Amino acid sequence: MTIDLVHYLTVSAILFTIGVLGIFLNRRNVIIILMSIELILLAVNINFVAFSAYLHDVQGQIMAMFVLTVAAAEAAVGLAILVTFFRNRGDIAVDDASMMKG
Amino acid sequence: MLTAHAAAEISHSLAPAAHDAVVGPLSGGMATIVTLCVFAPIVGAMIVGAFGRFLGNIVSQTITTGLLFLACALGWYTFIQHTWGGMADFTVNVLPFINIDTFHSAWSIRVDALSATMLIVVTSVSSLVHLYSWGYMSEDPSRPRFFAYLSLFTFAMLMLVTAADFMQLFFGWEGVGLASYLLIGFWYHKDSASSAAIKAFVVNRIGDFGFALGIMTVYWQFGTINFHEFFPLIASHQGQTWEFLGQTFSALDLAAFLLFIGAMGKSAQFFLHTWLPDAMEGPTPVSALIHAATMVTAGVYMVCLLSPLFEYAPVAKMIVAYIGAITAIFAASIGFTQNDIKRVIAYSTCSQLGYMFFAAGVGAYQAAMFHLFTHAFFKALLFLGAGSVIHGMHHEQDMRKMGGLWKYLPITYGVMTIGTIAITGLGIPFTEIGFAGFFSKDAIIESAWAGHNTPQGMFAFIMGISAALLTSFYSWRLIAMTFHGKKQWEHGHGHDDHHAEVIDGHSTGEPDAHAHDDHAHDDHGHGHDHDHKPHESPWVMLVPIILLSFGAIFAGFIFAPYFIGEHAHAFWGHAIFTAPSNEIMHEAHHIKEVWVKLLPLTVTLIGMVMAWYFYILKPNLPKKMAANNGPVYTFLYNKWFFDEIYQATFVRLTRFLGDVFWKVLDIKIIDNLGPNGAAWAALKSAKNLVKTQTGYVYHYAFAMFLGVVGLLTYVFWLVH
Amino acid sequence: MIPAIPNLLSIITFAPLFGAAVIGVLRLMARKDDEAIIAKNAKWISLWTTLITLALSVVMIAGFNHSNPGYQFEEHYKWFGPLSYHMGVDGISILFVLLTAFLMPLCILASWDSIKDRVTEYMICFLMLETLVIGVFTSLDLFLFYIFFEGGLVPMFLIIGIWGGKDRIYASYKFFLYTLLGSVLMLAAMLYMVNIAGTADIPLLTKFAFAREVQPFLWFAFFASFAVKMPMWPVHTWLPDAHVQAPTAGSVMLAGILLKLGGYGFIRFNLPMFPYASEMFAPLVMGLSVIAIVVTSLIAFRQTDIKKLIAYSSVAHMGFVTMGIFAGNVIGVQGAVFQMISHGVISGALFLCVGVVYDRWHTREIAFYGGLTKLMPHYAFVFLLFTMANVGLPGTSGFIGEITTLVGSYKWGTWVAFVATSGVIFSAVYALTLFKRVMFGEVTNQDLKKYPDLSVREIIIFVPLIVGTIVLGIYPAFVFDITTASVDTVVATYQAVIGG
Amino acid sequence: MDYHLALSLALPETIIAVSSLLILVFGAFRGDKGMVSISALCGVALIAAAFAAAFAQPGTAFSGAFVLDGVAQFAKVAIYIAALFIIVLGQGYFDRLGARRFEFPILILLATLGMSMMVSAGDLISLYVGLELQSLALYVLAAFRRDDAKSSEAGLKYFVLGALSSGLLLYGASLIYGFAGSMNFHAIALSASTNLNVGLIFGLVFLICGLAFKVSAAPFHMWTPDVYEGAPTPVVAFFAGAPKFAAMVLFARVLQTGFESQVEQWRQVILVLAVLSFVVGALGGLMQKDIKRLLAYSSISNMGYALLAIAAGAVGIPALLLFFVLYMVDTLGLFTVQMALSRKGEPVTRIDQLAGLAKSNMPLTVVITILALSVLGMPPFGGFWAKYFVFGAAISAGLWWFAAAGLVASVVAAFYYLRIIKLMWFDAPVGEVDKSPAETRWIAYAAAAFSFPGVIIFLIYAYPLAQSAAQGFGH
Amino acid sequence: MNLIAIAFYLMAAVTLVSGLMVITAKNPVHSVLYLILAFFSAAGLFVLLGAEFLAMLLVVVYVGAVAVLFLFVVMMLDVDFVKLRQGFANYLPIGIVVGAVLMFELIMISIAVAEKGAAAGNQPLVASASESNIKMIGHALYSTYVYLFEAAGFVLLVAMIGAIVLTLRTRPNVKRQDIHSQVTRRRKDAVEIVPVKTGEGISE
Repeated sequence: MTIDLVHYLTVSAILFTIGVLGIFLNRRNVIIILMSIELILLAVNINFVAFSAYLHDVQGQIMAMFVLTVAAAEAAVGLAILVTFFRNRGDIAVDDASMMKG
Repeated sequence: MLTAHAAAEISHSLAPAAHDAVVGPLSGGMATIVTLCVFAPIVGAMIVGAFGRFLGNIVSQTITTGLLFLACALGWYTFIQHTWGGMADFTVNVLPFINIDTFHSAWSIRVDALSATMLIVVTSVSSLVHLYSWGYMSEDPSRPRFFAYLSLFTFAMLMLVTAADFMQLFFGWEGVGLASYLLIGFWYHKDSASSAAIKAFVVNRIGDFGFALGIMTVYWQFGTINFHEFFPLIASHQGQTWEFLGQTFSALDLAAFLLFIGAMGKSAQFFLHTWLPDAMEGPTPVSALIHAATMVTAGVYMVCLLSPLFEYAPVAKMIVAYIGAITAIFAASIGFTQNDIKRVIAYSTCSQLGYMFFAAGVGAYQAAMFHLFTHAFFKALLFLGAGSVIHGMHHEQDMRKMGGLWKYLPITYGVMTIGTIAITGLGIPFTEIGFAGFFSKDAIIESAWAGHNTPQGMFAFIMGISAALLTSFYSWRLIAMTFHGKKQWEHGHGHDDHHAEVIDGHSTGEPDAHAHDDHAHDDHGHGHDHDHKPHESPWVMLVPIILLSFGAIFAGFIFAPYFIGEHAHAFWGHAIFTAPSNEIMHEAHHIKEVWVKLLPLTVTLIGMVMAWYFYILKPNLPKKMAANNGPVYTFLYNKWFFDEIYQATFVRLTRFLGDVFWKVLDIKIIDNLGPNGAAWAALKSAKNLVKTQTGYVYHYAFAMFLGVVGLLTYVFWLVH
Repeated sequence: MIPAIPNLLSIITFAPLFGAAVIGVLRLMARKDDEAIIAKNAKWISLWTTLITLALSVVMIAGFNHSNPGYQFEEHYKWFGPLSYHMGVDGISILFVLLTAFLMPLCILASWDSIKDRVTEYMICFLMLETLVIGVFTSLDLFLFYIFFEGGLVPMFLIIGIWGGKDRIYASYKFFLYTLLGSVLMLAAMLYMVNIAGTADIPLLTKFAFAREVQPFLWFAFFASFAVKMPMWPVHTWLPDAHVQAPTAGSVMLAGILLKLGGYGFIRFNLPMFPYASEMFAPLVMGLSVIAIVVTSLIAFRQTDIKKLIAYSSVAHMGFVTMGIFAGNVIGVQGAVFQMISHGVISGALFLCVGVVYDRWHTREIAFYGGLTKLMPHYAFVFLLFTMANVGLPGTSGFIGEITTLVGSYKWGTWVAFVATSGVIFSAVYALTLFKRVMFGEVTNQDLKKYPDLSVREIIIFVPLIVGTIVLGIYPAFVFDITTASVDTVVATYQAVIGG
Repeated sequence: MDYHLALSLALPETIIAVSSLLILVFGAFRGDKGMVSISALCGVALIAAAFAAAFAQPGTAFSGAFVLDGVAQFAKVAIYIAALFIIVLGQGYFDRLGARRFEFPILILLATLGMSMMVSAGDLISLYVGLELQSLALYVLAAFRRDDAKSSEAGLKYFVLGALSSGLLLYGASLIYGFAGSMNFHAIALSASTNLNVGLIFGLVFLICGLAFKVSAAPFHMWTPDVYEGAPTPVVAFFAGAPKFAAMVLFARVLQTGFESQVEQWRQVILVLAVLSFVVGALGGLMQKDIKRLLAYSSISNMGYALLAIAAGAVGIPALLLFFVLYMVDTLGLFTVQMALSRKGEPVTRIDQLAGLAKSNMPLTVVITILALSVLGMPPFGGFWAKYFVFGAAISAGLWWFAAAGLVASVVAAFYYLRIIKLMWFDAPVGEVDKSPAETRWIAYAAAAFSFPGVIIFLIYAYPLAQSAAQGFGH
Repeated sequence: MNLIAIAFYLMAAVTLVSGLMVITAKNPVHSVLYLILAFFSAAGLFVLLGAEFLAMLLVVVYVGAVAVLFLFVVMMLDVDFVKLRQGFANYLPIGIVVGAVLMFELIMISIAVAEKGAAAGNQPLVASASESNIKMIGHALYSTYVYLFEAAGFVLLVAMIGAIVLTLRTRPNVKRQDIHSQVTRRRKDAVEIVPVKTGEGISE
């Protein structure tokens, strides 16, 4: 059997779903949530690369590269925000009496 | 049956009416005179109304009374010119009123036989009542107001009778209603007076409701509300139908009937009569002027004025006859159980109005107008006489507490007797000798007989005769109870007074006019002291009564030829229209049955004898009957329970509906479903919505996630 | 000959705003401790501003050509897109301008002593309100109209909310949101019209024939707005609340002018622009009108609060207006216009009457009063006169409005005329009952003896109203002469389209 | 590739990029003390960029990744001016807080750069990069008061959800790319018009979801109230206007350029979002006690209105442009007023603290009244015209019922604006307010004066401008 | 089943399982490690698709930088991880349901795109004889996409500034070594010679 586009896309779809689930199943741990985001971006990247390969087009890979770049930047900023959050709250649980709601 | 050709002929014969001279108010001659006559009272009313406080009582009274006498003189001059001076009918156009599309109305003064007659009736009675009030109201602190109201009323009444179109007629119609309201409620501190005033106004409004609808019906049928334009069109509308409230009616009948409802209200006819007895809460001069002589006859006047319409509206005419006849007997039946002197006369008025209506209903408009004319004199006389009695008795109105007054009030006694003779219609049959009522009332009864081949004619005749019996009985009963018999007023006055009020269920006594003014009270200082004897009224009151008694004696004799006699055709001219088929007046003159001519006198005499028997010979008999409270007596005494029934139905229903519409419909349903409900729903959903805003990131993410899935599913569904 | 003043309409419209601006600037420049002087100045400036506006309106009326059915004193400047600054008056609107200008000085006078708190703001609100209301009647651009129409809500909201009674908050919210809800639908319709017709010019839109199938929607959207404003049953419940809570002058403006915006809108928009829909919905309007006339009259009968009673009676009287308009014949529409003018004077006067006693005893409970005739005879006369006018007694302007609308409606349907005419009975019932309970009877409440009869200021307020009521009642041609040409055009357009 | 042309087209971006680098270096040396001059420099850069944008010639550069057309020019000028005000406000705000940070204006500048890229995006890559550039700067700005727990919580929430939305957007982008075989909008349009497929539309839905988050359209709005409440006020003032404008233009561009042939499909999606937004915005605001949260809901409902303009298609574009300009002025004004108000040094944050303001500070009360009436949509204030344009567009596109629904929702929303007015005018004062800082005062006055009467003049010029700017948009 | 298929399945399975472990692991440190594993295997997938450069980039950037950053933060923050696990199961059922729907839809779309899209029927371009993957990317990146490349630089700049702004703090109370001042310290800065009179001491 041959591996074709659908296979890659399916992997990506599952990975994407896992990433999304990770965000709201890990209701308290922000770090896992950040990692879930990375998973989502990874899933997207698989999509882009797969399409790029099957379309014989470099745009997808360029896009994937930018996604990687941005993902790295996001990770940096996200962790930075997390650190300030931790400093202010002494905890990273996001559901401990959220200060803002309603 | 009228053929089209005949109809055209008639309309042609009526056509001159449309070509009546129309002149400006200041064009000199008669035009200026009638203008002055009509507007003199309002000038007085305005001056006194606005500045009465500064002018003082005497000046105020002089101004209004003087102007009224001026009006009276001018009114008589006009009438004389019209009747004997060969003056043609004309209309004075004073000012345009409403001009929309074809809806044209003007402030104008229509002068013809009808209005000329009414002019003298109104101005004469009014000026005499003005004069009378000098004495009667002499202790009242707000006399300027009273005289202003009286003059205002007179003006409104004159506007009514001289109207050349329905709008002005309506203006006068409601204007007299206003004056009536004001005058009935003149002693505003008395709850019963203000209630009676409201009742009068509201019941009249019910009549006006029909009247207004009638005017609209006329307007949309004929495209005009001007009498001169409207009358010639009527014949050609014969047999046409008109949609009203989803039903199809004969057009002319419908219009006439609706207009007649107005007349019913104003003239206190059966169903809408309840306000009139209560209106006796007003000062007695008011009762004389408004509720006897003038305003209440406006309905009759209108029916006569609209004779061109009623002539072609057989059904409406029939209804008029029935209602009139029923009222005549009904009011008379109540009249002979009442103890309040004014109420007795009030029911008598009601009954007499019934006469006039059934006369008009059978087609004898001239007779109706004639009775109106004579009735004005003798009924005003009776009321003013009663006022004199009341004045003399220190505002006692219960006849059971009078008796034997003839010695103390001889002049009053005399004129009251004249009035009673006049109303009962004593005279010598087959001659031209008799009191006023003799001519007019007999003419009515005879015309009813003339129409006896129709059911309503027969009915009216029987009712008229029966009512004549009752009229005679209660009128003489009044005289007997008041002036003859034992003096009932010398002992236990105060105590009985109180007792009587309880029995009567009404506050019978006119209040002390001065009771609410401490200053005046001190002046007069006698109140209800029982040792104080009744006294004859001052001359200022007696003169008008005496003058009126001349009217009561001679009005019939003098004017019968013009109103109903040989000069009738020339006298009325185009003012009253009788269809060619209507031979009632003619037939009434040529009644062959002698018994018909004798019957009214006979029943009158019977009634007189009965009254004499019961109230002078056996005065205890009626008391026993009253004490027995027999069903008939109770029924009559309580005025057929009309007030109670209306109270229990309409009044309560109005209150109930008002409450339901307000508290249930408006507050509970509309508000709670509408604005409050919407606000509640918005806040409730807002609360729930805000609950989803938990502040937890994963909830938010989940919401987004749901959003994505939802939108995807939606699109999936859209695409497929 | 009166010289023609250029841009007279704009001057009339914005003169009060200018006055408000002057007061505002004075207020901003003043020190805190000058409060009393500022307040005094504000009153005088307002009075003069409104009087000048009135004078200018009179000048305008004097220069108005009665026989011209079109718009006069027009001003037309392009704004942006399809919108323009287009002002003008015809025989219908000019009267409302005059009415507004006429009532305004009276409102200022009525508030002279009774408003003690935040006088400058109060006066500014009233002057703004005057500009906005006059603007409604003078604007000939759809959105200019809408600006003025909606804008009027704000000062009124403030007037009720700041200077109102106990439940002023509820009342002001209800007033604002209710009317806003009505008018947003109108906004939607206006947007549609501009989009379809490519212009927001009212005269042009009147000539534009909207497709039959959209007319019902457009009609209904406009109806929603105007019906709330009128107010028609069953969207009237804001009115009693607003009236009861509003200060006297606020009630006068509300009843005297603001309610008329709805009727004016019907005549200006619904009838000529959507004739098919008007004909189609006429039964609905007629039904609601007669329900209003009867039901609210009965409700008025049961009220214990004077103002509420008069407010309900206003609803009933407005029922005559809608009935007259949708009768769709000349007499009905003429009558409706007249009824609005007349009701403006009468209800304004009645609310001022309530204000007189409220200023003295600070209660509007009917039961509190009784026997005032003895204590305040002048007041009794005034109150009686306006009660009678309210009842529609011939000789007062109230009668003309009622009878003409009734006559008009009779043509449309006898049932309508029948039920509506019965309203005259009920109006007598509630009005006279009110009069009796307040004015008649013995004085049982000793508090009532504390205050004197009408002051000179109050008499000055009432005299013009009395004159207006009587003159219009006896010589309604003052109004009809002016409206005839315009109303004929409106009705002719309508009749031509529906083929009646 | 003609770099000369490309750079002339991208001159505003170039100006901002280069100046941000230079200013950053300058700031690195001067430190926080030099913040005033840094702010001034950033302002100058923005003004220069605005002029460059206003007078640039339309065209396409960088292989279609960069599009400069009328809409982009219009939006850029508006965004730059908005950013300018934010820098001024932020300067004073952080000054008074004693937390001067020279990075603030630079981050604003960089975010503006991102928005610039967004409005000029011609393909999915520049869309994404521009969006992320903007978003990252905004994440940081939201958490900018790092010692404030609320601020960092706001930053965290915004970041997490923003990243998730980026993921959604990217997933959509990948599907579109995979389906159409190109990232360029025109190429996508070509492919979409010939080959309609559910895959493409699903991709579009993901993309829409991602963008909807940026404009805070329901149900992707949940972050908005929390972030508005927590983030520093000048930052929120920025959030509320410029980025949403940029995202909205992007929205319009993607849909109009790339998916014009699928208008029936995406219109449905947009309408769902729009209706949800104005319903949520209207209802949610009813329960709010915090001024900024209230404004958050207000912005949600306003985004619903803007989405109506998007759904209207080509006719909605000028409406969208005008809507945003008018809306940005109102929100800027309202947030400025919030900054202007304090009692005894404590900022006024709750609505009920506004009670009786009419007695203590009349000018600001009038300003708030005008602005509140304006966002309420009361004519003739600016906000009314904003609604006039979008609803007009919606109606001319045949979206009758949605326009009507939006208008009804605006009545519900009116309730909470009225509450502000009511509190200020009707209620008893709760104490004196401090004198407000000069710059906030003047900006507030300016905003109110623009809202009325300025808008009357403004529209005479802006309306034809917006019309011509939107000419040929998406082609 | 060819080698590529085996490789694909292996790596796909590892990617998915480790992805799942990332979100379910009890200890965040383990999560990070699983994340690294996921990236590694995803890089393998990239290689299968002929994107060698991206595969390298993934490993270098993610494993080398991002994952390590995560690890660093996890270690740095003193967090009670057990507590953080609480409530995981609360949303599991609904999460799984909605997740399943999403996954189903995504797969459906994927199939639709693959079958109807522009790439339908294509074979992956694994290795180009003319141009290596890295060369191809480089060529495109520095010519066609130079604008975006620059922009990406700004993205990173923002991230840098952001990270610094948020986390760097100068604590006034903490003593720091200032080499410049140490080096430039002169005698007169440190020592003061005070003439002291005998028997009086220093009054200060």
